[in-house]
Amino acid sequence: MESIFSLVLAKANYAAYIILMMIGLYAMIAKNNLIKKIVGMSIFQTAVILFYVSIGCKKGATIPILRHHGHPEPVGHAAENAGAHAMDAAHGAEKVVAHAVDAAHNAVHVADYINPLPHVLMLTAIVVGVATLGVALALAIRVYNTYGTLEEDEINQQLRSG
Amino acid sequence: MIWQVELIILILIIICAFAAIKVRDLLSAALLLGAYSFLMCLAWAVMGAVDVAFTEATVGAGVSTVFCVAAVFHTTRRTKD
Amino acid sequence: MKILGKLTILLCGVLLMVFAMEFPNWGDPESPASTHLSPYFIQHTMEDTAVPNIVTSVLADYRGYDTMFETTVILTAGLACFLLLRIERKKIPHRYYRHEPTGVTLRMEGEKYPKNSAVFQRMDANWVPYDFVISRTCRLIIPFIQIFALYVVAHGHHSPGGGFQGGVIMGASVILFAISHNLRTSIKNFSEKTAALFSVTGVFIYAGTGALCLLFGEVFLNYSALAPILGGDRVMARSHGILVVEIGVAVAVTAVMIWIYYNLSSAGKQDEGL
Amino acid sequence: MPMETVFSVKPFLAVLVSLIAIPGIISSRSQNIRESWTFAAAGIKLVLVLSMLPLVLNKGVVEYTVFQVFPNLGITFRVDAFGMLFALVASSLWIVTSIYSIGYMRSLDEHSQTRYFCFFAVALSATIGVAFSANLLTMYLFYEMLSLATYPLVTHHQDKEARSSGRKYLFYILGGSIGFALPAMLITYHFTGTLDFTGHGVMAGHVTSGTALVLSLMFLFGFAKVGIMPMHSWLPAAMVAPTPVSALLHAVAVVKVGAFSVVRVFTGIVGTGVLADYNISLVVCVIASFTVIVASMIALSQDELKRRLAFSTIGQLSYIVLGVALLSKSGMTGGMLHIAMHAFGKITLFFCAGAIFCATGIKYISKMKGIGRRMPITMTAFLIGSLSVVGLPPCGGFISKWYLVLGTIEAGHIAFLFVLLSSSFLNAAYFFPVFYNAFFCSPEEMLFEDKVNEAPLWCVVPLVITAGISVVLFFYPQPFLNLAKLAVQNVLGG
Amino acid sequence: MTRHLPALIIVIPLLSALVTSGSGWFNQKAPFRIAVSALLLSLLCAVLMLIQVVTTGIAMEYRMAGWAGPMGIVYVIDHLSAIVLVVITSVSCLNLVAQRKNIHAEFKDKQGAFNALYVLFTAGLIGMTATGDAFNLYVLLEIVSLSGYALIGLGNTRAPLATLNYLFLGTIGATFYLLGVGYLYIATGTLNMAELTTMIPKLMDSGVILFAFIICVTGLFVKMALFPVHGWLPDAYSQATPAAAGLIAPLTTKVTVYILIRICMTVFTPEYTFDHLDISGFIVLVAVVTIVFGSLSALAQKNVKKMLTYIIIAEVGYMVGGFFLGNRLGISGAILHIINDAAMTLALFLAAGIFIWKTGGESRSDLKGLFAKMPFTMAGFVLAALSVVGVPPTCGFFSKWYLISGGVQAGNYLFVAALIFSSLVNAVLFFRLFEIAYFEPFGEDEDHAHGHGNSHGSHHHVGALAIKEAPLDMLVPFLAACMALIVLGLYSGTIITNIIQFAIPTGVI
Repeated sequence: MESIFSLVLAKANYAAYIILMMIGLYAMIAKNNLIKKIVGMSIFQTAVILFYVSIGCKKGATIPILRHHGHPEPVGHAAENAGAHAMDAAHGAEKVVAHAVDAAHNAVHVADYINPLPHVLMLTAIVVGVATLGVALALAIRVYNTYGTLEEDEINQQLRSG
Repeated sequence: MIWQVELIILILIIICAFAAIKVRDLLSAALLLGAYSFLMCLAWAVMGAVDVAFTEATVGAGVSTVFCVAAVFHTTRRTKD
Repeated sequence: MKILGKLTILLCGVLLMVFAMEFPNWGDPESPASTHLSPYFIQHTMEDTAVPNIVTSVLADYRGYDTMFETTVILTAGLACFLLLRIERKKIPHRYYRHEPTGVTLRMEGEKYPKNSAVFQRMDANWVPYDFVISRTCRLIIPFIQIFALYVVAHGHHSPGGGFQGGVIMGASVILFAISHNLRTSIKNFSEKTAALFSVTGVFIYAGTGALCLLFGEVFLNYSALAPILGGDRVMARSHGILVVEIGVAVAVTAVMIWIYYNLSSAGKQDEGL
Repeated sequence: MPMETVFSVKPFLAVLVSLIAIPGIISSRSQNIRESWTFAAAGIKLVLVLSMLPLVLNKGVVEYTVFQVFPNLGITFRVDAFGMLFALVASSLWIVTSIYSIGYMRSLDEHSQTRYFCFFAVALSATIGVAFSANLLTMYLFYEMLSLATYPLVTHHQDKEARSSGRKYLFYILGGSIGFALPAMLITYHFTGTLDFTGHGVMAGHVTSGTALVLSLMFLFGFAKVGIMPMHSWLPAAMVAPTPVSALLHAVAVVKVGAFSVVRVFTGIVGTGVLADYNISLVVCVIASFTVIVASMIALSQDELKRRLAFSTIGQLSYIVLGVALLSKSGMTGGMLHIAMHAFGKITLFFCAGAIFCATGIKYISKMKGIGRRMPITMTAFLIGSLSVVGLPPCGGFISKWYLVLGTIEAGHIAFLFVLLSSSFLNAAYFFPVFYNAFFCSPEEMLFEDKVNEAPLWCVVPLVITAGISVVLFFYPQPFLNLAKLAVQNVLGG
Repeated sequence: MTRHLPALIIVIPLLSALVTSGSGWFNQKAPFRIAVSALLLSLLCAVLMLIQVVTTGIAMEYRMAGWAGPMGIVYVIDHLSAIVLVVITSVSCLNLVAQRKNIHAEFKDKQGAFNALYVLFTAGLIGMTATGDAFNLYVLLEIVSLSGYALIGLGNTRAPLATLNYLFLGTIGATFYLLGVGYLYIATGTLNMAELTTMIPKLMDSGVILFAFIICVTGLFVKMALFPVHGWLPDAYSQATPAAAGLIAPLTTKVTVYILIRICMTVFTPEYTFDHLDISGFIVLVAVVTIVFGSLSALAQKNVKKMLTYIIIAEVGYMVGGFFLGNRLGISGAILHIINDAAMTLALFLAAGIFIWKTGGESRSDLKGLFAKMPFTMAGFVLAALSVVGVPPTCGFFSKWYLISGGVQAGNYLFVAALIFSSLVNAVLFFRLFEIAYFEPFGEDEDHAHGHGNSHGSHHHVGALAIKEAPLDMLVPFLAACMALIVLGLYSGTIITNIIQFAIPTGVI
């Protein structure tokens, strides 16, 4: 019981995103009304965002904003290093390890904070979503102005007959 | 991250999404999409993605819904499915 | 089509589910996503950029290039809506005017319309009487919304938020104004041309900041090159640079949201709207 | 085999010269200037070709690579004996045909003459290109160029008939080259890694017998210009073209390019060894013989003079293929020589047909009664031309046919000897009625209401020249014979 | 300066798009000029980078914002992307110059927005080509898509509906790609293509990676209109205005194929794509179906532009099939065909643009008598058509050569047969057009209303006798594009040995 429960919990987000995605996809493929399709598209995109956000989750961690007081202390040290990072951080993975030791006194524990990268990516995705939505609605309005309807079958009928 | 809350929100999200594509009124669909977005934003806030949640709250639940309503206003509310 | 759609989604869904079983558990701190790249950001954001909000620092600095194009995406959407919808003001067959003193609504046809005067006031075709509560409340809260928007932009370094969210809130405040009053009043205050130019300016602030770094001899978008003009050391210059581009994002997003709304809500006529 | 290889831009220039003339042709304001461009190009081309002749006769080759499009394969020109033979025929006949074209086109007042001369020049470029190409790719390039350049010439009249003929023409030619020749070429390249023409072919040791057979047949049918049955029916259809086009292109350039390509591929790519070892030559011989006989029989039944000539051409082309496929020394010499001999004979015949049409407007043999009395020069030339085609002395055709006959005996395939002989009888049979009608029937009143005389001078001179050359070639075949022998030497060795 | 070229090539168009868009509110002539000069500068950058990459033989790397490797976004200009960049910028530039009159006629007072979107579209393509970051690719893909929707949606009255369908499928494709990137991220924790290359071999057996591959590739297939998901392309492209079609048709599918190649070779490594997964045969089969389907559908079209769009679909089949043959010849052919097909399609669509400009119709019968009226245009059109058919020395022949050789080497004779079949069908298609243009006299029937509801553009229609050659600023770029077909053909050997050869990992034989 316990294991099934934890399994469901462990994968619940993924299941939810798949269901949502399929709802959106279904609406885009099978719905007849253009606005409905657009709604489906929005759901579809948001589902992927849910997926990404779920990737970023980390048990026992908090939001990705550092707890701090005033200015960062090791500024001087960092200032020297900032350029260096930029130049030779190609071996990012090794550096991370090196810095993990190095930065112990920084009191920033990786385990304390949620992975911020997916969040950043998803900000972009949300914006892309609203941009697409805007363009899609603009097109839908134009379609309506031309055919006087938003139902695809009626439009096709008009196209066939005229 | 309280998993009970999250689970409930996820279920509500799915219900909203389902309703949004099932309801036979486009204005309702637009508003349900807004509700969906807002619930989604709650879910993300619970998961700790505060920035994403903030953005979704303003963009998804706010402006997107207004756009949808504006488009429905200029076309029609009627739909067959 | 429906059956095809159902089949497709069933297939896709099952496939996705099967592969989802291989994922690391939800919230697993040991998953590659949590152990490979993100620790770097978490640990170094302070020393690299002096921005405690990791999302902001990654968004506007580490992956600032992405964000520039994200802003461009929004601008593209604005341009697209404009191009697709905007039509020349055609002759409108009839207009409605309200005779203020008597409250009588007149339908006028033909070419000549009374100029907006104190006596005759233009009304939208599907006009609903102003709800006093709504219009006054909106008037009242819009300034607060806008101040909040500014706060969100400015405080993005330390709390959730940033140029994007702030910009959308700012844009939403104008949209709220347009809804609570009417589109024409809003356009009178914030014209379409202004919106277009502001949206361009916003992206230009972002890309221009990046290009400025080129002029200072550093790579594109490396704000630390701007230390001489932004003040502070190279780390603080990054922090300030982030603020500058966030402002650019905010300006662009505000203007584009308004622009898109103008076009969508009036179907491109920019005359009578929602 | 000592061979001197000279690297020179000459072959490329020879190809290019008529292309360079095109802007001149297009921009010319008057007809005379336009035609002088054509003549200038033709003259320069002939001079360029001739200037390489001594070297080639001394067993040398001229090479030039224009573009290296693939690592070991480029657009390369290479002049050897066989190519020289063909180029010589084509470039010398261009001048004659140009003269004839002027007479024909002007007297019939054809439209779009500028276009006509342009594409004529392109076609010639392509022909020389095929003759001088050093590898299959270059040859394919110019082959396609020729197919496309001749389309506007074939359909010059732009009427319904021209349209359907043009369609047929493209269907066979392009269909063959894209559908068969191109894949065959690629498969060859895949197996052998080269497409250069060599003396002994490149396939030996790389392919199995089945593949070799399939590839050979793909080449044979793919180069549909050679008109091997069943890929022949474009040729009679293409006779809708103005006569000079039919003359140069369908008696000389196009069809001979087909024959040349097939011979080149058989000797240079497939290789005589492979042809002999896998018995491919026998299959090809049988197909060619079939074409020879059937085409001659069909020719008998044609009433339109040009169509009859067309079927005659189909039969004669197969002689060339047959001769080469016999793989005996004399047979090959005969086959290669036939390219030249038949060209001069057949072009005379076409010129005559055109001259008759020009002067009287008659196309059908049955209506040519008594025409020999009105147009004695033309019909005498026709007699010489047909003697050459039938293969009787004192005409050049006799020499090539002689070698062919020798070849069958040398190869020990007596059956093909009978094919040749019976075909010769058939040839005689289908030319005989023309003379009979022309010289021995009294003219019908209806047809010669107006005074009908010889065609214009511009038309008559060329046909006299080519008829004369046909006769001269009987007595002095050395230039072509030597080239053919050299070419055979290259292929068979010794 | 050379160091900054990878940034400049995209920053210049981006900034100038902004200026263009702004200047459109003040002046209707400035936008065009700014756009052209920006694209020219971009082209210059691309050429310089190509030269640099070819001479040094080392890929250029540019760290955006100064952050290296997986932390930041890195632009990588290697042989493959350098050549594709040159193609993109030159096609875009040439088309814009050629379409000046069309743009002026169609978008009188929206010059700024149109030109800005045009340049943004190009910038997006440039970015997609140059980027070394899987997510950055998605963002740029969306810029390209959104500006593409706008450009296409501006066409005739049917265009919005076609575009909306394109938008739905395009969004599905892009979102699938995004999802695939997410799967990659979940399995590896990175988004950097170079780092993914090193990590994937360790995870070859992972189902997540497998699914990431499937879903990425599926998304790209939707975007490039491979057979079962091709439906959006013909409608969208044929309804677009000539100016937009001339940009989008040559570039979008080609760049998407480039992305496919990049993803399969750089991210998933050839060992994974060809050896580990046993799907090459299946995808080649799909490509074969695409080729056959595209060719046959093109046969059924009366509308010239629509016919061209089906040819594009067939060509996509060429490239995808050639790539998934998995040998050096096939991949070389696919890459070469990206370049050649861009040039061919550009030439064809420019020709279509000229026809529409001059005759006002886009049906087959509108071509009547054009050989006599516009000999130069038709000569160019013939050249472009021959290139599509695959006649030497035009470039189409050489890429087809490599593709067929690849097919022969892989023993996939079905693919070879499909290519040959498609060449033959293309020959039929174009000669059918030539017949009409050559044999049927001009203006036999005067009404151009051929019942396909094409009202747009008919105002250009002028009297039958007035039609002569197209205006020079349309004709010259068009003929330049046609000459490029021959030049590309003749120098294809150089392109292969100096550029494409280095673009294919040495592991592939």
